[in-house]
Amino acid sequence: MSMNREWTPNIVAFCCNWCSYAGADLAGSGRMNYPANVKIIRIPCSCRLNPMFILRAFQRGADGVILCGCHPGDCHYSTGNYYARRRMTVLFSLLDYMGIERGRTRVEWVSAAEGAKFAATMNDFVKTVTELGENKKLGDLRCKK
Amino acid sequence: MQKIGVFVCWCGSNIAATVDVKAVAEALKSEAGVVFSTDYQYMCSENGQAMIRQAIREHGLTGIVVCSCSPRMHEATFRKTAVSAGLNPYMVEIANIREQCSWIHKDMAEGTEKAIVLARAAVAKLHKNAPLTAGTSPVTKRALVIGGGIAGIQTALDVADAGFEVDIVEKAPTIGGRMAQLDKTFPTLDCSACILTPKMVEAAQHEKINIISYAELDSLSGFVGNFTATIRKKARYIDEDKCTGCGVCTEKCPSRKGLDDFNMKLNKRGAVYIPFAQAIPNVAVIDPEQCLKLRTGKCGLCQKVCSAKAVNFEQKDELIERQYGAIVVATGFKPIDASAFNEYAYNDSPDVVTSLEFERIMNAAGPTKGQLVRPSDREHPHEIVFIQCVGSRCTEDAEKGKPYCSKICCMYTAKHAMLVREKYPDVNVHVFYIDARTPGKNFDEFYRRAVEQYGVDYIKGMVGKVSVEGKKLHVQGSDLLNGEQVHINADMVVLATAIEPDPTARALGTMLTASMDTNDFFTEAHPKLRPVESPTAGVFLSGVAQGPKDIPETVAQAGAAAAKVIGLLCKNELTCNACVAHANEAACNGCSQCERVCPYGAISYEEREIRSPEFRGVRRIAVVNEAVCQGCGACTVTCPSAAMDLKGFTNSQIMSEVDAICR
Amino acid sequence: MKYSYYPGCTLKTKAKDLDRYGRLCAEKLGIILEEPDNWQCCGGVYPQGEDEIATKLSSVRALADAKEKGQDLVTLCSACHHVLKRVNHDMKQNETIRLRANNYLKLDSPYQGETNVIHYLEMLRDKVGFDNLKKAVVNPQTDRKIAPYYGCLLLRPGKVMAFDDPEDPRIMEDFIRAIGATPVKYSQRNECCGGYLTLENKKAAQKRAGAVVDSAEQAGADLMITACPLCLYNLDANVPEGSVPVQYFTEILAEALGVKEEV
Amino acid sequence: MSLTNQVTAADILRISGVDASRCMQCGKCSGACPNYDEMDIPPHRFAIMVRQGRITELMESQAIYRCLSCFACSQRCPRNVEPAKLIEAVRLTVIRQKGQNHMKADSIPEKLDEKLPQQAIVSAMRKYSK
Amino acid sequence: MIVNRLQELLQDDENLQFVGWEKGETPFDRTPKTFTAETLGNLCYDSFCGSNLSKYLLSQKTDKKTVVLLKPCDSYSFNQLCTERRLNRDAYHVIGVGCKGKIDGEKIRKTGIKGILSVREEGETLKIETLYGTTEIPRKDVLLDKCLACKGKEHKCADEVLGESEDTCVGDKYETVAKLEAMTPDERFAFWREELSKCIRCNACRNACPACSCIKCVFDNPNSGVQNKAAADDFEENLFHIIRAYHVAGRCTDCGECSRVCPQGIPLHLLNRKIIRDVNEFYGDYQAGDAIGQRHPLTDFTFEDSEPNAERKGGGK
Repeated sequence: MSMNREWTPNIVAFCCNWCSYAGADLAGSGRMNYPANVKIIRIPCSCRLNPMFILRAFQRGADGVILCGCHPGDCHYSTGNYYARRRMTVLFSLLDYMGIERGRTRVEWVSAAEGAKFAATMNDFVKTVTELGENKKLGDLRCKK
Repeated sequence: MQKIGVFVCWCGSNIAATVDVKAVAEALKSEAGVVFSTDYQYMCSENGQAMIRQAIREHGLTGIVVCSCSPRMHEATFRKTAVSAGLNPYMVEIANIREQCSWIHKDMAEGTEKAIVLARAAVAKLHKNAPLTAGTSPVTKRALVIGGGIAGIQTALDVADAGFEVDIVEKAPTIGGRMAQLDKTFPTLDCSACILTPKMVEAAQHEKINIISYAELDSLSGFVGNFTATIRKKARYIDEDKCTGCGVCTEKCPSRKGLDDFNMKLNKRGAVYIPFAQAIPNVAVIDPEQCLKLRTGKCGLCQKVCSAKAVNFEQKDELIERQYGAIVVATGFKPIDASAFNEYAYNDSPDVVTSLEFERIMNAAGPTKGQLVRPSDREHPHEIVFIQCVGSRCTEDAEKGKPYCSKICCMYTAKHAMLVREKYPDVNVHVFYIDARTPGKNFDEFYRRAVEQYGVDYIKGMVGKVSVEGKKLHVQGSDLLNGEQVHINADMVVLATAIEPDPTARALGTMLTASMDTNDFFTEAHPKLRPVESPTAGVFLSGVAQGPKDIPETVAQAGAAAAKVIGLLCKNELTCNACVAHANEAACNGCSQCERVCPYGAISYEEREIRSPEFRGVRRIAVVNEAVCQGCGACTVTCPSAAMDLKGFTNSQIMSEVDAICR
Repeated sequence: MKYSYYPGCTLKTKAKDLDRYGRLCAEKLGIILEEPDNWQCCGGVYPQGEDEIATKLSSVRALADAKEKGQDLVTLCSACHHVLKRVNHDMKQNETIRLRANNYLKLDSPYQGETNVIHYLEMLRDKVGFDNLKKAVVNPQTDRKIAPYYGCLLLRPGKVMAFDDPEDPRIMEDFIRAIGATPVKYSQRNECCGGYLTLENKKAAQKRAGAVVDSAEQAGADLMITACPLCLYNLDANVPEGSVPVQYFTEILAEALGVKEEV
Repeated sequence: MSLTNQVTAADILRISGVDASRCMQCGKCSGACPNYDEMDIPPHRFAIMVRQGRITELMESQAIYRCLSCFACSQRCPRNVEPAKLIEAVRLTVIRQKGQNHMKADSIPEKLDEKLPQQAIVSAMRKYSK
Repeated sequence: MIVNRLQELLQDDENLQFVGWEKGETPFDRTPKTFTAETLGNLCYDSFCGSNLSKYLLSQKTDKKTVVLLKPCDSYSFNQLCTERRLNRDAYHVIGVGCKGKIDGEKIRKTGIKGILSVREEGETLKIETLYGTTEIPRKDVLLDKCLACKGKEHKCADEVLGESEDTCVGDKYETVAKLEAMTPDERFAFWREELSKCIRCNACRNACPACSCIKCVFDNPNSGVQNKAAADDFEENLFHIIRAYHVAGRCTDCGECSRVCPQGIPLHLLNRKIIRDVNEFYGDYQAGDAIGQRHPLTDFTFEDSEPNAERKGGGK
């Protein structure tokens, strides 16, 4: 990234293939703007999101990580997002407990029809993370010196 | 090391207007492993695809990244292109630089920068890709239909006519279901039995149909094309092959305390009984809860009078195991329990009945031989009040009831009102209704006939209270059109109770891993485009199990489900999903956690000889049935040792994408 | 068995019978009813407005007091029971009301609906047990045909009161059977007697009360019983002379348990 | 004294906590109302008139003082609309305005008789005045 | 008493093997050990047998029927390992041994007593023979931290129970967790950075933890995407403890071995305990290892589960 530009956060968005990735596509075909620093990674289902991916993203310099999946009850695989919901609840709480601000992690349920919600969610998330500033914490949890 | 080719699409100006495609192609050239990178106006065009094919051959590419529109649009296209040039289709990755880049950004520099990152992520992932092959699985050419009502019968007949074996499993002693209990059918008023019983007979006589009555599904394993079902055939204490259905035993049985389910418990029957005259199989059954012989060891009269020697008190439940390629759920409905609605005095007076009870009262084969009499004193009623929407259209947070419209009540109530008026012109009939819902061929005409020709008094409004006052039922309700509270002293009140899925449906849904809505109706794979399929492959939906519907709709859906079943059973084998989970046996602990979260039951365990640095010996290892796995990945995250991974979306593939994006 | 006991103001004045027979019977059944020192009037009618906070506070105080003692709170008067149970439900379920009420009261620990509010009849059914009650009866009321009058406040709204099936209650019938009498079922047993209107619109109250008493009479009752002082008044004072008499259920209970004479 | 403050449907929603738009106008409340004959505006119309913002008409009705608070309407409503809460909310908007107490303390003694329980007075004062 | 009973068992089956503790080199050392009929005399069970034998069982062959001694808290881990099919319940004869809290040798040392030769228990008092004479300290002052969060005296799995147990739990075991939750994110981060920076990646926690029992750890698995031994500031180095805590979520019985064995004294159990507390609060009370065959909360769900974004306790500021 060029140095003279204002700092913008780096956001990784994990989207499930069936609902949220399609919702993101719909936001695109509807030309609904959201910041370019949101990068989407396609996963088959929200339950494919391994906490290690989130930690890795933070450690490699992401400032915020968001997971988007089908609304509870609408999972293509029937139950995946229910597991994801519990996993993320526990993980986010643990990260918060270790001092990683809660605002840097988020889960949103976005259906294939909710292009506008996808764009609005991303705008809001980028805003929240921008306010929190750069995330260095997970990169150096063990480097006190 | 992979040899990767990158192909950046302009998509006319759709991408090129906000992304400097040439710069993207140029930037990617310096990525490790990229040996070729170019851009073109329309990659998906025949020329574009030819360009890809040529590059694959010329540069000996092992994988390609196409920077273009959403993979949901053209992933399949480019996979085919790759295959035609000799590549494995799973060596293709798409960087979505249209929907998720050019279309949402306005600034060229920003768009270009993001497109480069997305392309790099795709390249990074591709480095970890491996060729995948989708497996196949054979198809067992037999269908299982659960439920022997009109829905199940119709599906079975249609599938059997196409030449496939069908088993109908019916939990009652006879097939026929709810339709067998009805008197007349709307809007034609033809006799229900007259149109149903020939179908029952046809099913019974069809060489491809096997009716397993008085039986329920006990357990199920397997997957589309390869289900294994265990069916529990309950002991009926009568040898089905010997019983001639003569009915002598049913007359001689000294116990008369049983409530006749077929007649909605309006009359008593013996412990040995045949549900109704046209039952199929026309064989008696003994109720073990009621039978003196089975309870106390004394009696056995039926056995003595049976000339066919069919009575067998030693009979036990029988388990039948069978393979099926497809399963059809046709479990139907029951009316809700009206006892929660005592504001209508349902518990307080036998003269307050549900519509299905009324149906039996009106039926010539019913408990009153079709005579319209009050259940309390068998006297002829003069004033009948029908109340619609009892327990339908209630909000979730209301005290009781169902949130949906039960769909059939408006029409059957009009039918009841009309039949009463036709047979007994001296009886006044009032119908309290909220909305008269009559969409359907000849439905509104039918309802109007009830009003105009038969003089049925339709009152818009609901009843607030029915009180028992002596022999009369005092009905107090709203007449909204007149702005009055009306009071009617009625002799009978008929409640159009909501319908709900059969209580066995919930457990069945769990067994089939077929999803259900909050009301226990089975969910369709797509509400518009796949209305007769469950999201679980190989499971199909027929009749009210999927949602309230009337007979013509049920029969239509039953036929549609049959067509889907036939489509499946015609195939000799099925292609499976290639992106499936796979357990690394060296790292698998055999801890069963993955099995617990698998929605498809695709994971099982086997004892395997393992030779790894950490372990030598026989160990319990997870094994994924690739024909069943749908590739959601729930197991991969549950696995603490990362032994379970998902092909096409492996841990290292996704990690590489993360690294590339956060670089 | 020890309970907090909220008598309410009517039971201290016009409805002394309801109270003292209730206490005597409890004693006889081995139940200790502890009356808190400074309870205040519940207001006699549940304030349904979401923004009505002050009018709910006296109930919250009584509830918090019982919570402190760790006791269930027993009530006798239908109206008090209704008010306390619904306010308790609000304190449990309605965040705004809970927050605002606690802001007012400034208790040591905020009250969040922890107390279990039970009516005397529920105590008889769920804690004592009607079977045990039956055993304790010394004067079975064998020849009496008693019509229970539930009225509105004990039963509705059913989800909040969770007292009995609001459309088909049986607790008072079971009670009547337990004391040896025959319950008389009649259609108006859970329809309003119009008591709240007695000051505002006496005629309407008389009309409703008449309908209730008529219905009981038609069904062959020789006595009606109730748990509500206002219903008792209405079914007694606002009906024609010579109608079926009405009593507090505690009075007939006292008779059955043989403690009535002690008064 | 006449009603001075303008009351809107939103006020009623806030005070009652009832979303009147959930009402499907089935009339079960009015069918259940034991005091229907005295109600110049029956319960089901409260729901529709609140929705239409016709609050003043409701405030001027007699029904708000004649509701028995028996909750039969709320109990039997299939959509959990709770008309009793709507009626009470309208009544509150009236008596909370200056000079709009429906029942005044000095009018009570003449209505008393020796058996009348406190409950009757307390509740009437709470219902009809501020 | 215990050895007598074990001898009795031998009379029925002389091929039995026994898993218990053996005295080590220092007065406090008790090492998990498998005994045969011949070596059974060396088996020792006293107040220093704090270690959890369940994990040790994983490394032992079960071709012979095994008799294992389990303290009440160990029985949870044993159950959990049976649930995860790592141990076969039928292969063991479980003797629940009484426990009144185990002694922390470190805590004795920290009282300043030097030259310790041996330690004797007399009721609630420890008599410590040193080079310089005998000293006494109250037993309850030097209990292991994990005993202060004792889960109770009941053996959750035992074929027979020998000896009495006592619940040694004092106070609220979530007290420290709550204290941390009450801090600001920056304070919490500072706390954990301070603690985790002490880590020398000796893997003692991983080796001792009965839940962290993978045959091949994810950090040693090249397919996991996280294995990377090379760079010191790399992924696994930094996030090892978070991932470890997460991997045992729902399976950790809160046995406290991780903190007990940590040579750097990092309170690792506070990570696990936070998860346990959260899981109990969000999904209802759950105790891993309560019974064999339980389904743990992260492999389960309800339709009404709360949403991950909701503000939690300690999530503010």
